[in-house]
Amino acid sequence: MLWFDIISGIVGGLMLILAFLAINSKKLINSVLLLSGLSMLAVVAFVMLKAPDVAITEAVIGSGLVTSLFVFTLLSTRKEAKK
Amino acid sequence: MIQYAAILLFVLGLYGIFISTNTIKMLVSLNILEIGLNIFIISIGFNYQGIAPILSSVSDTGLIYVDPLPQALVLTAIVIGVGTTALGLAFAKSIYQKYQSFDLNDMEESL
Amino acid sequence: MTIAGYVFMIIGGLFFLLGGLGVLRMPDTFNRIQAGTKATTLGAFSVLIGVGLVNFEWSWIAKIIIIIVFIVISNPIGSSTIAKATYYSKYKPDNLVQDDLEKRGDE
Amino acid sequence: MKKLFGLILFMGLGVLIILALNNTISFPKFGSVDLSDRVADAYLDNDNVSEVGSANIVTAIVVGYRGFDTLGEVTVLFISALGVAFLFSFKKEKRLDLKFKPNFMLKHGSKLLFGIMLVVSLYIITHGHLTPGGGFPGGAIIASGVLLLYLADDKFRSNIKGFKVLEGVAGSLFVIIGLLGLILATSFLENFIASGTVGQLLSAGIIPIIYVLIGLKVGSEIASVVDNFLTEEESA
Repeated sequence: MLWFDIISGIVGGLMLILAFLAINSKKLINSVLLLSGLSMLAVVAFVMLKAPDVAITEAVIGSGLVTSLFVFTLLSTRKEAKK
Repeated sequence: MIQYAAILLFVLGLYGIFISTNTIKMLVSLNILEIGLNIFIISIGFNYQGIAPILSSVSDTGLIYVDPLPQALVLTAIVIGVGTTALGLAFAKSIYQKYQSFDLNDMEESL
Repeated sequence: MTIAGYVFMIIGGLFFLLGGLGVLRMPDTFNRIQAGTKATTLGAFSVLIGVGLVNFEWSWIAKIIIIIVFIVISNPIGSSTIAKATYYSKYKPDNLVQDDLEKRGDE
Repeated sequence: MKKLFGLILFMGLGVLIILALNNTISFPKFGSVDLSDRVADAYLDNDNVSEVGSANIVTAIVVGYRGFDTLGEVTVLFISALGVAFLFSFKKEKRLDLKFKPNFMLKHGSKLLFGIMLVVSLYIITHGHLTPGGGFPGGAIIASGVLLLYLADDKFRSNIKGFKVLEGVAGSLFVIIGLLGLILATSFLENFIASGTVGQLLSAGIIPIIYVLIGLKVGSEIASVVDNFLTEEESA
Protein backbone atom coordinates (compact mmCIF):
# COMPACT_ATOMS: atom_id res chain seq x y z
CA MET A 1 0.00 0.00 0.00
CA LEU A 2 2.84 2.37 0.88
CA TRP A 3 4.80 1.39 -2.22
CA PHE A 4 1.74 2.00 -4.35
CA ASP A 5 1.45 5.53 -2.97
CA ILE A 6 5.15 6.27 -3.50
CA ILE A 7 5.27 5.02 -7.10
CA SER A 8 1.96 6.65 -8.00
CA GLY A 9 3.23 9.91 -6.50
CA ILE A 10 6.32 9.74 -8.72
CA VAL A 11 4.23 8.96 -11.84
CA GLY A 12 1.72 11.71 -11.05
CA GLY A 13 4.43 14.29 -10.40
CA LEU A 14 6.18 13.43 -13.69
CA MET A 15 2.85 13.72 -15.50
CA LEU A 16 2.23 17.17 -14.02
CA ILE A 17 5.73 18.34 -15.00
CA LEU A 18 5.32 17.01 -18.56
CA ALA A 19 1.88 18.65 -18.89
CA PHE A 20 3.23 22.01 -17.70
CA LEU A 21 6.15 21.80 -20.16
CA ALA A 22 3.81 20.79 -22.99
CA ILE A 23 1.58 23.80 -22.39
CA ASN A 24 4.42 26.29 -22.02
CA SER A 25 6.90 25.12 -24.67
CA LYS A 26 7.68 27.54 -27.50
CA LYS A 27 7.90 25.12 -30.43
CA LEU A 28 4.75 23.25 -31.42
CA ILE A 29 6.52 20.00 -32.27
CA ASN A 30 8.07 19.84 -28.77
CA SER A 31 4.64 20.29 -27.28
CA VAL A 32 3.23 17.40 -29.34
CA LEU A 33 6.07 15.04 -28.42
CA LEU A 34 5.74 15.91 -24.73
CA LEU A 35 2.05 15.02 -25.03
CA SER A 36 3.11 11.62 -26.41
CA GLY A 37 5.37 11.06 -23.39
CA LEU A 38 2.56 12.12 -21.07
CA SER A 39 0.24 9.52 -22.54
CA MET A 40 2.91 6.82 -22.10
CA LEU A 41 2.99 7.74 -18.40
CA ALA A 42 -0.80 7.55 -18.38
CA VAL A 43 -0.46 3.94 -19.57
CA VAL A 44 1.67 3.22 -16.49
CA ALA A 45 -0.99 4.84 -14.31
CA PHE A 46 -3.75 2.73 -15.89
CA VAL A 47 -1.78 -0.47 -15.31
CA MET A 48 -1.26 0.51 -11.67
CA LEU A 49 -4.99 1.13 -11.29
CA LYS A 50 -5.70 -2.44 -12.52
CA ALA A 51 -7.26 -1.49 -15.86
CA PRO A 52 -5.45 -3.55 -18.54
CA ASP A 53 -8.07 -3.00 -21.27
CA VAL A 54 -7.83 0.76 -20.99
CA ALA A 55 -4.03 0.58 -20.81
CA ILE A 56 -3.80 -1.30 -24.14
CA THR A 57 -6.15 1.13 -25.85
CA GLU A 58 -4.34 4.18 -24.52
CA ALA A 59 -0.95 2.72 -25.53
CA VAL A 60 -2.06 2.22 -29.12
CA ILE A 61 -4.06 5.41 -29.55
CA GLY A 62 -2.48 8.00 -27.28
CA SER A 63 1.14 7.46 -28.15
CA GLY A 64 0.77 6.31 -31.75
CA LEU A 65 -2.19 7.58 -33.67
CA VAL A 66 -2.88 10.96 -32.05
CA THR A 67 0.80 11.96 -32.19
CA SER A 68 1.03 11.00 -35.86
CA LEU A 69 -2.09 13.03 -36.69
CA PHE A 70 -0.60 16.12 -34.98
CA VAL A 71 2.71 15.63 -36.77
CA PHE A 72 1.01 15.26 -40.17
CA THR A 73 -0.86 18.51 -39.64
CA LEU A 74 2.34 20.34 -38.73
CA LEU A 75 4.21 18.78 -41.69
CA SER A 76 1.61 19.72 -44.28
CA THR A 77 1.43 23.33 -43.08
CA ARG A 78 5.20 23.74 -42.82
CA LYS A 79 5.62 23.16 -46.52
CA GLU A 80 3.01 25.71 -47.46
CA ALA A 81 4.89 28.31 -45.46
CA LYS A 82 8.03 27.55 -47.41
CA LYS A 83 6.51 28.18 -50.84
CA MET B 1 -2.10 10.30 -4.52
CA ILE B 2 -2.74 9.62 -8.19
CA GLN B 3 -6.28 10.92 -7.81
CA TYR B 4 -4.99 14.36 -6.79
CA ALA B 5 -2.52 14.29 -9.68
CA ALA B 6 -5.39 13.50 -12.05
CA ILE B 7 -7.46 16.44 -10.77
CA LEU B 8 -4.48 18.79 -11.07
CA LEU B 9 -3.85 17.47 -14.61
CA PHE B 10 -7.46 18.26 -15.49
CA VAL B 11 -7.12 21.80 -14.12
CA LEU B 12 -3.81 22.26 -15.93
CA GLY B 13 -5.47 21.29 -19.22
CA LEU B 14 -8.23 23.80 -18.55
CA TYR B 15 -5.57 26.45 -17.86
CA GLY B 16 -3.87 25.59 -21.16
CA ILE B 17 -7.09 25.98 -23.12
CA PHE B 18 -7.75 29.38 -21.56
CA ILE B 19 -4.23 30.79 -21.74
CA SER B 20 -3.01 29.71 -25.20
CA THR B 21 -3.77 31.55 -28.40
CA ASN B 22 -2.54 28.78 -30.70
CA THR B 23 -5.06 26.27 -32.04
CA ILE B 24 -2.62 23.33 -31.94
CA LYS B 25 -1.72 24.24 -28.35
CA MET B 26 -5.41 24.29 -27.48
CA LEU B 27 -5.85 20.78 -28.88
CA VAL B 28 -2.80 19.56 -26.91
CA SER B 29 -4.35 21.05 -23.76
CA LEU B 30 -7.65 19.36 -24.57
CA ASN B 31 -5.83 16.02 -24.78
CA ILE B 32 -4.14 16.67 -21.42
CA LEU B 33 -7.54 17.43 -19.89
CA GLU B 34 -8.91 14.21 -21.33
CA ILE B 35 -6.07 12.09 -19.90
CA GLY B 36 -6.57 13.60 -16.46
CA LEU B 37 -10.30 13.01 -16.58
CA ASN B 38 -9.84 9.38 -17.68
CA ILE B 39 -7.42 8.64 -14.85
CA PHE B 40 -9.80 10.27 -12.37
CA ILE B 41 -12.80 8.23 -13.54
CA ILE B 42 -10.84 4.99 -13.30
CA SER B 43 -9.50 5.86 -9.85
CA ILE B 44 -13.07 6.08 -8.52
CA GLY B 45 -13.42 2.32 -8.75
CA PHE B 46 -10.00 1.35 -7.39
CA ASN B 47 -9.43 -0.90 -4.43
CA TYR B 48 -6.04 -1.63 -2.85
CA GLN B 49 -6.85 -5.33 -2.46
CA GLY B 50 -8.66 -5.62 -5.78
CA ILE B 51 -7.53 -7.44 -8.92
CA ALA B 52 -8.31 -6.69 -12.56
CA PRO B 53 -11.90 -7.66 -13.48
CA ILE B 54 -11.01 -10.71 -15.56
CA LEU B 55 -11.98 -14.17 -14.37
CA SER B 56 -9.21 -16.72 -14.75
CA SER B 57 -9.45 -20.50 -14.37
CA VAL B 58 -8.05 -20.53 -10.83
CA SER B 59 -10.09 -17.65 -9.47
CA ASP B 60 -13.16 -18.48 -7.47
CA THR B 61 -15.40 -16.70 -5.02
CA GLY B 62 -13.86 -14.63 -2.25
CA LEU B 63 -11.69 -12.44 -4.49
CA ILE B 64 -12.17 -8.67 -4.57
CA TYR B 65 -12.31 -7.03 -7.99
CA VAL B 66 -11.94 -3.38 -8.92
CA ASP B 67 -15.04 -1.72 -10.32
CA PRO B 68 -15.34 -2.66 -14.03
CA LEU B 69 -17.96 -0.06 -14.95
CA PRO B 70 -15.66 3.04 -15.06
CA GLN B 71 -13.17 1.06 -17.13
CA ALA B 72 -15.87 0.25 -19.70
CA LEU B 73 -16.87 3.92 -19.88
CA VAL B 74 -13.27 5.13 -20.29
CA LEU B 75 -12.57 2.51 -22.97
CA THR B 76 -15.15 4.10 -25.25
CA ALA B 77 -14.17 7.64 -24.19
CA ILE B 78 -10.58 7.17 -25.39
CA VAL B 79 -11.72 6.07 -28.85
CA ILE B 80 -14.10 9.04 -29.08
CA GLY B 81 -11.14 11.25 -28.11
CA VAL B 82 -9.34 10.24 -31.31
CA GLY B 83 -12.35 11.28 -33.36
CA THR B 84 -12.67 14.68 -31.71
CA THR B 85 -8.93 15.34 -31.94
CA ALA B 86 -8.91 14.44 -35.65
CA LEU B 87 -11.88 16.71 -36.32
CA GLY B 88 -10.23 19.56 -34.39
CA LEU B 89 -7.00 19.12 -36.34
CA ALA B 90 -8.92 19.17 -39.60
CA PHE B 91 -10.51 22.48 -38.55
CA ALA B 92 -7.09 23.84 -37.56
CA LYS B 93 -5.68 22.90 -40.94
CA SER B 94 -8.48 24.55 -42.85
CA ILE B 95 -8.11 27.68 -40.67
CA TYR B 96 -4.40 27.68 -41.53
CA GLN B 97 -5.17 27.49 -45.23
CA LYS B 98 -7.28 30.61 -44.95
CA TYR B 99 -5.17 32.79 -42.63
CA GLN B 100 -1.66 31.26 -43.05
CA SER B 101 -1.28 31.01 -39.29
CA PHE B 102 -2.30 28.90 -36.31
CA ASP B 103 -2.42 31.91 -34.01
CA LEU B 104 -5.75 33.44 -33.09
CA ASN B 105 -4.37 36.98 -32.85
CA ASP B 106 -3.26 36.95 -36.49
CA MET B 107 -6.75 36.02 -37.56
CA GLU B 108 -8.21 39.04 -35.82
CA GLU B 109 -5.99 41.42 -37.78
CA SER B 110 -6.91 40.03 -41.17
CA LEU B 111 -10.61 40.19 -40.50
CA MET C 1 13.72 -22.97 -13.31
CA THR C 2 12.12 -20.07 -11.44
CA ILE C 3 15.45 -18.81 -10.08
CA ALA C 4 16.99 -18.96 -13.57
CA GLY C 5 14.07 -16.93 -14.88
CA TYR C 6 14.55 -14.22 -12.25
CA VAL C 7 18.31 -14.13 -13.00
CA PHE C 8 17.50 -13.55 -16.68
CA MET C 9 15.11 -10.75 -15.73
CA ILE C 10 17.76 -9.04 -13.57
CA ILE C 11 20.28 -9.29 -16.43
CA GLY C 12 17.72 -7.69 -18.75
CA GLY C 13 17.13 -4.86 -16.29
CA LEU C 14 20.90 -4.24 -16.10
CA PHE C 15 21.05 -4.03 -19.87
CA PHE C 16 18.25 -1.46 -19.87
CA LEU C 17 20.09 0.57 -17.19
CA LEU C 18 23.32 0.51 -19.22
CA GLY C 19 21.40 1.54 -22.33
CA GLY C 20 19.91 4.51 -20.52
CA LEU C 21 23.33 5.54 -19.25
CA GLY C 22 24.71 5.20 -22.78
CA VAL C 23 21.99 7.44 -24.22
CA LEU C 24 22.79 10.03 -21.56
CA ARG C 25 26.56 9.91 -21.91
CA MET C 26 27.16 9.49 -25.65
CA PRO C 27 28.18 12.64 -27.52
CA ASP C 28 26.09 12.66 -30.72
CA THR C 29 22.99 11.11 -32.31
CA PHE C 30 24.60 8.18 -34.10
CA ASN C 31 26.38 6.93 -30.99
CA ARG C 32 23.16 7.32 -29.01
CA ILE C 33 21.24 5.19 -31.52
CA GLN C 34 23.90 2.51 -31.22
CA ALA C 35 23.73 2.44 -27.41
CA GLY C 36 19.95 2.49 -27.31
CA THR C 37 19.26 -0.27 -29.81
CA LYS C 38 21.79 -2.73 -28.43
CA ALA C 39 20.42 -2.32 -24.94
CA THR C 40 16.82 -2.63 -26.12
CA THR C 41 17.43 -5.84 -28.05
CA LEU C 42 19.44 -7.66 -25.39
CA GLY C 43 17.43 -6.36 -22.45
CA ALA C 44 14.08 -7.19 -23.96
CA PHE C 45 15.23 -10.67 -24.98
CA SER C 46 16.55 -11.41 -21.49
CA VAL C 47 13.37 -10.19 -19.79
CA LEU C 48 11.18 -12.19 -22.18
CA ILE C 49 13.23 -15.38 -21.75
CA GLY C 50 13.02 -14.89 -17.98
CA VAL C 51 9.23 -14.58 -18.16
CA GLY C 52 9.07 -17.70 -20.30
CA LEU C 53 11.17 -19.69 -17.82
CA VAL C 54 9.06 -18.60 -14.86
CA ASN C 55 5.77 -19.51 -16.61
CA PHE C 56 6.81 -22.58 -18.58
CA GLU C 57 3.68 -23.20 -20.66
CA TRP C 58 3.26 -23.58 -24.40
CA SER C 59 0.78 -20.73 -24.77
CA TRP C 60 3.21 -18.31 -23.10
CA ILE C 61 6.20 -19.52 -25.10
CA ALA C 62 4.39 -19.11 -28.43
CA LYS C 63 3.50 -15.50 -27.58
CA ILE C 64 7.06 -14.79 -26.44
CA ILE C 65 8.46 -16.12 -29.74
CA ILE C 66 6.11 -13.81 -31.68
CA ILE C 67 7.24 -10.82 -29.58
CA ILE C 68 10.92 -11.70 -30.12
CA VAL C 69 10.41 -11.95 -33.91
CA PHE C 70 8.68 -8.56 -33.82
CA ILE C 71 11.60 -6.96 -31.96
CA VAL C 72 14.14 -8.62 -34.28
CA ILE C 73 12.46 -7.11 -37.34
CA SER C 74 11.37 -3.73 -35.99
CA ASN C 75 14.45 -2.62 -34.09
CA PRO C 76 16.97 -2.54 -37.00
CA ILE C 77 14.42 -0.92 -39.30
CA GLY C 78 13.63 1.82 -36.81
CA SER C 79 17.21 2.59 -35.90
CA SER C 80 18.39 2.63 -39.52
CA THR C 81 15.53 4.95 -40.45
CA ILE C 82 16.39 7.33 -37.59
CA ALA C 83 20.05 7.30 -38.64
CA LYS C 84 19.18 8.01 -42.25
CA ALA C 85 16.80 10.82 -41.31
CA THR C 86 19.51 12.33 -39.11
CA TYR C 87 21.96 12.16 -42.01
CA TYR C 88 19.58 13.82 -44.45
CA SER C 89 18.79 16.62 -42.03
CA LYS C 90 22.37 17.86 -42.66
CA TYR C 91 23.55 17.01 -39.17
CA LYS C 92 27.19 15.94 -39.02
CA PRO C 93 29.21 15.20 -35.89
CA ASP C 94 32.40 17.19 -35.37
CA ASN C 95 34.78 14.26 -35.24
CA LEU C 96 33.57 12.52 -38.41
CA VAL C 97 36.53 10.97 -40.22
CA GLN C 98 35.08 9.52 -43.40
CA ASP C 99 31.66 9.97 -45.04
CA ASP C 100 30.92 6.99 -47.26
CA LEU C 101 27.30 7.82 -48.02
CA GLU C 102 28.22 11.14 -49.63
CA LYS C 103 30.33 9.42 -52.27
CA ARG C 104 27.77 6.73 -52.96
CA GLY C 105 24.87 9.14 -53.38
CA ASP C 106 21.23 8.50 -52.64
CA GLU C 107 20.42 4.84 -52.25
CA MET D 1 2.44 38.03 -15.35
CA LYS D 2 -1.00 37.29 -16.71
CA LYS D 3 0.04 33.67 -17.22
CA LEU D 4 1.30 33.34 -13.65
CA PHE D 5 -1.92 34.83 -12.29
CA GLY D 6 -3.94 32.37 -14.41
CA LEU D 7 -1.86 29.43 -13.20
CA ILE D 8 -2.38 30.40 -9.55
CA LEU D 9 -6.11 30.86 -10.17
CA PHE D 10 -6.54 27.46 -11.81
CA MET D 11 -4.39 25.69 -9.19
CA GLY D 12 -6.67 27.23 -6.57
CA LEU D 13 -9.62 25.80 -8.48
CA GLY D 14 -7.98 22.36 -8.43
CA VAL D 15 -7.37 22.57 -4.67
CA LEU D 16 -11.01 23.56 -4.19
CA ILE D 17 -12.15 20.54 -6.24
CA ILE D 18 -9.95 18.24 -4.11
CA LEU D 19 -11.31 19.75 -0.87
CA ALA D 20 -14.88 19.49 -2.12
CA LEU D 21 -14.49 15.83 -3.03
CA ASN D 22 -12.66 14.79 0.13
CA ASN D 23 -15.33 15.24 2.75
CA THR D 24 -18.52 13.96 1.17
CA ILE D 25 -20.47 10.84 2.04
CA SER D 26 -21.33 9.91 -1.54
CA PHE D 27 -17.72 10.04 -2.69
CA PRO D 28 -15.64 7.12 -1.34
CA LYS D 29 -12.08 7.38 -0.07
CA PHE D 30 -9.46 6.41 -2.63
CA GLY D 31 -8.55 2.72 -2.56
CA SER D 32 -11.27 1.46 -0.25
CA VAL D 33 -14.27 1.06 -2.54
CA ASP D 34 -17.06 -1.20 -1.44
CA LEU D 35 -18.68 -2.76 -4.49
CA SER D 36 -21.68 -4.17 -2.62
CA ASP D 37 -23.66 -0.94 -2.94
CA ARG D 38 -22.78 -0.30 -6.55
CA VAL D 39 -24.29 -1.55 -9.78
CA ALA D 40 -21.07 -3.41 -10.64
CA ASP D 41 -21.89 -5.93 -7.93
CA ALA D 42 -24.66 -7.31 -10.14
CA TYR D 43 -22.28 -7.63 -13.10
CA LEU D 44 -19.75 -9.55 -11.01
CA ASP D 45 -22.36 -11.95 -9.65
CA ASN D 46 -21.56 -15.59 -10.43
CA ASP D 47 -24.94 -16.42 -11.96
CA ASN D 48 -24.81 -13.40 -14.22
CA VAL D 49 -21.28 -14.24 -15.39
CA SER D 50 -22.25 -17.78 -16.34
CA GLU D 51 -25.30 -16.39 -18.14
CA VAL D 52 -23.34 -13.89 -20.20
CA GLY D 53 -20.35 -16.23 -20.60
CA SER D 54 -17.59 -13.65 -20.93
CA ALA D 55 -14.56 -14.02 -18.66
CA ASN D 56 -13.57 -10.39 -19.18
CA ILE D 57 -16.16 -8.38 -17.28
CA VAL D 58 -15.27 -5.13 -19.07
CA THR D 59 -16.13 -6.76 -22.39
CA ALA D 60 -19.35 -8.09 -20.90
CA ILE D 61 -20.32 -4.55 -19.93
CA VAL D 62 -19.20 -2.86 -23.16
CA VAL D 63 -20.87 -5.30 -25.56
CA GLY D 64 -23.34 -7.22 -23.46
CA TYR D 65 -25.00 -5.00 -20.89
CA ARG D 66 -24.39 -1.68 -22.62
CA GLY D 67 -24.35 -2.70 -26.27
CA PHE D 68 -26.72 0.09 -27.22
CA ASP D 69 -24.27 2.67 -25.78
CA THR D 70 -21.51 1.13 -27.86
CA LEU D 71 -23.64 1.44 -31.00
CA GLY D 72 -24.03 5.15 -30.28
CA GLU D 73 -20.31 5.51 -29.60
CA VAL D 74 -19.39 3.90 -32.91
CA THR D 75 -21.83 6.29 -34.58
CA VAL D 76 -20.04 9.27 -32.98
CA LEU D 77 -16.74 8.00 -34.36
CA PHE D 78 -18.36 7.55 -37.78
CA ILE D 79 -19.67 11.12 -37.76
CA SER D 80 -16.30 12.57 -36.83
CA ALA D 81 -14.60 10.55 -39.60
CA LEU D 82 -17.24 11.87 -41.99
CA GLY D 83 -16.50 15.44 -40.87
CA VAL D 84 -12.78 14.97 -41.45
CA ALA D 85 -13.45 13.56 -44.92
CA PHE D 86 -15.74 16.52 -45.63
CA LEU D 87 -13.11 19.09 -44.65
CA PHE D 88 -10.39 17.39 -46.69
CA SER D 89 -12.35 16.87 -49.88
CA PHE D 90 -10.58 18.52 -52.80
CA LYS D 91 -11.29 18.46 -56.51
CA LYS D 92 -7.89 17.08 -57.46
CA GLU D 93 -6.03 15.43 -54.64
CA LYS D 94 -2.64 13.85 -54.35
CA ARG D 95 -0.58 12.11 -51.71
CA LEU D 96 1.27 14.38 -49.27
CA ASP D 97 4.93 14.41 -50.28
CA LEU D 98 7.07 13.60 -47.26
CA LYS D 99 10.35 14.20 -49.18
CA PHE D 100 11.84 10.99 -47.93
CA LYS D 101 13.29 8.27 -50.11
CA PRO D 102 12.75 4.86 -48.48
CA ASN D 103 15.54 2.37 -48.90
CA PHE D 104 15.19 -1.34 -49.63
CA MET D 105 15.27 -2.44 -46.00
CA LEU D 106 12.52 -0.07 -44.88
CA LYS D 107 10.24 -0.90 -47.81
CA HIS D 108 10.34 -4.67 -47.41
CA GLY D 109 10.81 -4.91 -43.65
CA SER D 110 7.73 -2.80 -43.04
CA LYS D 111 5.62 -5.23 -45.09
CA LEU D 112 6.83 -8.07 -42.84
CA LEU D 113 5.98 -5.98 -39.78
CA PHE D 114 2.53 -5.25 -41.21
CA GLY D 115 1.84 -9.00 -41.35
CA ILE D 116 2.83 -9.47 -37.72
CA MET D 117 0.72 -6.49 -36.64
CA LEU D 118 -2.29 -7.86 -38.50
CA VAL D 119 -1.93 -11.26 -36.79
CA VAL D 120 -1.57 -9.63 -33.36
CA SER D 121 -4.60 -7.43 -33.93
CA LEU D 122 -6.71 -10.40 -35.05
CA TYR D 123 -5.62 -12.28 -31.92
CA ILE D 124 -6.53 -9.33 -29.70
CA ILE D 125 -9.93 -8.88 -31.37
CA THR D 126 -10.98 -12.54 -31.31
CA HIS D 127 -9.84 -13.06 -27.70
CA GLY D 128 -11.61 -9.94 -26.47
CA HIS D 129 -13.91 -11.91 -24.18
CA LEU D 130 -11.09 -13.89 -22.55
CA THR D 131 -8.07 -11.58 -22.19
CA PRO D 132 -7.56 -7.79 -22.02
CA GLY D 133 -8.19 -6.14 -25.35
CA GLY D 134 -11.00 -6.47 -27.81
CA GLY D 135 -12.45 -4.58 -30.71
CA PHE D 136 -11.35 -1.04 -29.88
CA PRO D 137 -7.60 -1.65 -29.34
CA GLY D 138 -7.50 -4.29 -32.10
CA GLY D 139 -9.04 -1.91 -34.62
CA ALA D 140 -6.60 0.79 -33.57
CA ILE D 141 -3.71 -1.66 -34.13
CA ILE D 142 -5.01 -2.37 -37.66
CA ALA D 143 -5.09 1.38 -38.30
CA SER D 144 -1.51 1.77 -37.02
CA GLY D 145 -0.42 -0.99 -39.40
CA VAL D 146 -1.93 0.94 -42.29
CA LEU D 147 -0.16 4.07 -40.97
CA LEU D 148 3.15 2.15 -41.00
CA LEU D 149 2.61 1.27 -44.67
CA TYR D 150 1.90 4.93 -45.44
CA LEU D 151 5.09 6.06 -43.69
CA ALA D 152 7.33 3.39 -45.20
CA ASP D 153 6.39 3.97 -48.83
CA ASP D 154 6.08 7.47 -50.25
CA LYS D 155 3.87 6.38 -53.13
CA PHE D 156 1.46 4.18 -51.16
CA ARG D 157 -2.28 4.87 -51.30
CA SER D 158 -4.63 2.41 -49.70
CA ASN D 159 -7.94 1.44 -51.25
CA ILE D 160 -10.06 4.06 -49.52
CA LYS D 161 -13.31 2.98 -51.16
CA GLY D 162 -12.76 -0.56 -49.90
CA PHE D 163 -12.42 0.84 -46.37
CA LYS D 164 -15.68 2.73 -46.74
CA VAL D 165 -17.48 -0.42 -47.94
CA LEU D 166 -16.01 -2.50 -45.10
CA GLU D 167 -17.08 0.10 -42.56
CA GLY D 168 -20.62 0.23 -43.91
CA VAL D 169 -20.96 -3.56 -44.01
CA ALA D 170 -19.66 -3.96 -40.45
CA GLY D 171 -21.95 -1.22 -39.12
CA SER D 172 -25.04 -2.65 -40.81
CA LEU D 173 -24.24 -6.17 -39.60
CA PHE D 174 -24.06 -4.78 -36.06
CA VAL D 175 -27.57 -3.36 -36.40
CA ILE D 176 -28.85 -6.53 -38.12
CA ILE D 177 -27.59 -8.70 -35.24
CA GLY D 178 -29.35 -6.33 -32.84
CA LEU D 179 -32.59 -6.68 -34.81
CA LEU D 180 -32.20 -10.48 -34.84
CA GLY D 181 -32.09 -10.27 -31.05
CA LEU D 182 -35.35 -8.34 -31.21
CA ILE D 183 -36.95 -11.03 -33.38
CA LEU D 184 -35.55 -14.24 -31.89
CA ALA D 185 -35.45 -13.07 -28.28
CA THR D 186 -37.25 -10.21 -26.58
CA SER D 187 -35.17 -7.04 -26.90
CA PHE D 188 -32.66 -5.23 -29.10
CA LEU D 189 -29.10 -6.69 -29.02
CA GLU D 190 -30.13 -9.53 -26.73
CA ASN D 191 -28.00 -12.65 -26.67
CA PHE D 192 -29.82 -15.29 -28.75
CA ILE D 193 -26.99 -17.84 -29.10
CA ALA D 194 -26.34 -20.23 -26.24
CA SER D 195 -23.34 -19.03 -24.21
CA GLY D 196 -21.03 -21.99 -23.61
CA THR D 197 -18.70 -22.53 -20.69
CA VAL D 198 -16.86 -19.49 -19.40
CA GLY D 199 -13.25 -19.34 -20.57
CA GLN D 200 -13.47 -21.11 -23.91
CA LEU D 201 -12.87 -19.41 -27.25
CA LEU D 202 -16.29 -20.33 -28.66
CA SER D 203 -18.41 -18.99 -25.85
CA ALA D 204 -20.26 -15.87 -24.76
CA GLY D 205 -22.89 -15.99 -27.49
CA ILE D 206 -22.96 -12.92 -29.75
CA ILE D 207 -20.26 -10.99 -27.84
CA PRO D 208 -17.26 -12.18 -29.98
CA ILE D 209 -19.20 -11.65 -33.23
CA ILE D 210 -20.12 -8.07 -32.31
CA TYR D 211 -16.59 -7.31 -31.08
CA VAL D 212 -15.10 -8.52 -34.40
CA LEU D 213 -17.51 -6.21 -36.25
CA ILE D 214 -16.60 -3.30 -33.94
CA GLY D 215 -12.91 -3.98 -34.55
CA LEU D 216 -13.34 -3.92 -38.34
CA LYS D 217 -15.43 -0.73 -38.15
CA VAL D 218 -13.05 1.16 -35.85
CA GLY D 219 -9.99 0.05 -37.82
CA SER D 220 -11.38 1.10 -41.20
CA GLU D 221 -12.65 4.42 -39.81
CA ILE D 222 -9.33 5.44 -38.24
CA ALA D 223 -7.43 4.23 -41.33
CA SER D 224 -9.58 6.42 -43.57
CA VAL D 225 -8.96 9.38 -41.22
CA VAL D 226 -5.20 8.76 -41.54
CA ASP D 227 -5.55 8.64 -45.33
CA ASN D 228 -7.45 11.94 -45.28
CA PHE D 229 -4.71 13.60 -43.26
CA LEU D 230 -2.11 12.48 -45.79
CA THR D 231 -3.77 14.03 -48.84
CA GLU D 232 -3.45 17.56 -50.11
CA GLU D 233 -4.78 19.60 -52.96
CA GLU D 234 -2.86 19.35 -56.20
CA SER D 235 -1.62 22.82 -56.91
CA ALA D 236 -0.89 22.31 -60.62
